[in-house]
Amino acid sequence: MMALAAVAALVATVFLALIRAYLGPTVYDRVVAVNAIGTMTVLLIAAVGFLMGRPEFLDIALVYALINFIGTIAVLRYIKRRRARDAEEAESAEGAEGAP
Amino acid sequence: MRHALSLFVGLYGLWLALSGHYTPFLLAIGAACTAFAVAVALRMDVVDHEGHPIHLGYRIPLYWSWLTIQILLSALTVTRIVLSPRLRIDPVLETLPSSQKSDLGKVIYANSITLTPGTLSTNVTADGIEVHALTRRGMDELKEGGMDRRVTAVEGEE
Amino acid sequence: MDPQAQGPRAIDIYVDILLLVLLVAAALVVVTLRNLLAAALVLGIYSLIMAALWVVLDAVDVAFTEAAVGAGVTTVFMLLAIAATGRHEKIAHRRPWLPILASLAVGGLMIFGTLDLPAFGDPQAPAQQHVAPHYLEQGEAETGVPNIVTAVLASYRGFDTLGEVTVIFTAGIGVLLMLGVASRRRRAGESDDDDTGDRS
Amino acid sequence: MIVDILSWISIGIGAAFILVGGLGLVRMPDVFTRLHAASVADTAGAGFILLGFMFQAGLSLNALKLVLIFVFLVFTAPTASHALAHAALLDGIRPWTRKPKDPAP
Repeated sequence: MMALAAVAALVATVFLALIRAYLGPTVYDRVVAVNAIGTMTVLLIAAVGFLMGRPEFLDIALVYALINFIGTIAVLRYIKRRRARDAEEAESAEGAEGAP
Repeated sequence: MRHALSLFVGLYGLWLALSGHYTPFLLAIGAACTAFAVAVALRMDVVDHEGHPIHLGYRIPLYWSWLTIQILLSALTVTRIVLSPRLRIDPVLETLPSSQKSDLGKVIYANSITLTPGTLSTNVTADGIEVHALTRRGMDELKEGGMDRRVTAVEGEE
Repeated sequence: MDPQAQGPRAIDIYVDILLLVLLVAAALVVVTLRNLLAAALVLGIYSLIMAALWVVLDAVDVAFTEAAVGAGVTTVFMLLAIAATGRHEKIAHRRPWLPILASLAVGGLMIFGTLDLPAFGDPQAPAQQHVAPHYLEQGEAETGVPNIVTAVLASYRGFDTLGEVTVIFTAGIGVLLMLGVASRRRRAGESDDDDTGDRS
Repeated sequence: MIVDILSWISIGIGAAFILVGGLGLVRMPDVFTRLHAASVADTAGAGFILLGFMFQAGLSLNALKLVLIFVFLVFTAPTASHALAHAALLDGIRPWTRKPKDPAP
């Protein structure tokens, strides 16, 4: 039964993180939410595995832990690069305006 | 070469732990795959003392057990803050000095800071580590330098 | 096996309901968000929840694919598409009745189709009668692979899996190429973006 | 029996920490403070829940896998948090601070 309590707490936390993802306000808040939900999913899979007497699910939880991390880093790198490009464009636009 | 060997042992241990089936055929395949992975890693030139800090030896588990207690204590502190109705937080952002000589030591220190709830490293430079803390008290505790000294001790003589 | 696994699966139903509620909530969030970047990220969350649901439904290999393709590759593709177009949704001026009707019709057809499906876990279902018992009984002897899912995927359906792996591999290379091209163009234009010497 | 009780206590504590993390994620005022809350769930919460399952798994390969999951989480969580905070700072997001003489919210 305790595993069910763990599942309930995990699902509740996913819900709270979903609220955070909805409210934002910045992209980074949402990435925090996605990252937290990823961790919760890892634990959720382990918990469900024990709940259903299928500890093999641990292998999947293991892989998820890695996918989650790589996904977060990829999205962050992407956002960072795009922000840099946006700033560059804004700069060159300003320069063009200031020229005449 | 020492590091390549430790990488092989680590990867093969992982294979054995995840496989759970120990027939000669599967063991041989595992050894072959591990050797291939190590060869690729060698070619990529990522096998060094930073990726495989075996020289830290027994000091690292000792440090981890100390860090675990710190994490628990600060997790309780943050829990109290989150559950308090008035949300008594006072975030500060400051650059702290770090006494580690190697990059590896700095990384261990910065990650330890991030791992303890309530403090978060936001930037690592040559002269120090920029830290965001949830409360001024958390920052002051970090400033006392207990963790800094311990990480430097773990790092040892280079 | 564990007796818990064969008892009345009431616990499964609770977990299913919780996850499905979350799934609907995530879908509603995606639909209501006007910021497309945020919507793409929440779509990744949707995929993660979906993957957890696949695990509960015992479709572990599908869960793997959902997490890797749904939460990973698709998110990156979405972000790339947003970068190429715009970050905010254009608000439609008139009600798009035809698309709404079309989606409702397709959804209704899907639900109608599920009526003919056998009940979940029904022992009389065709899937349990045809090749599955043979695989389960003879799998280890015929292929020498101890894990039945692996035996089916890597041996009985080896060519099918080879095709799938090729698709995923190609997708991975595609993502890497797109990200790589973007980074090379940037590096040519300006200095390293990790330089933070001017801060603090 | 004792192992069961230990396992339940551990899972209960972990679930509580995880809920605290989720609550903090919603209550905290800015992205950095939210990261602090999330790290409670990532370290203490995940650690206790996995420890609880380790008691159930006993001395087996599954317990080892639980340890591995924990190790992965503990190694990746600070890296992701650091990258996130670093990127947010570079993007010009200023940390929320309590203004002097500002009454607590």
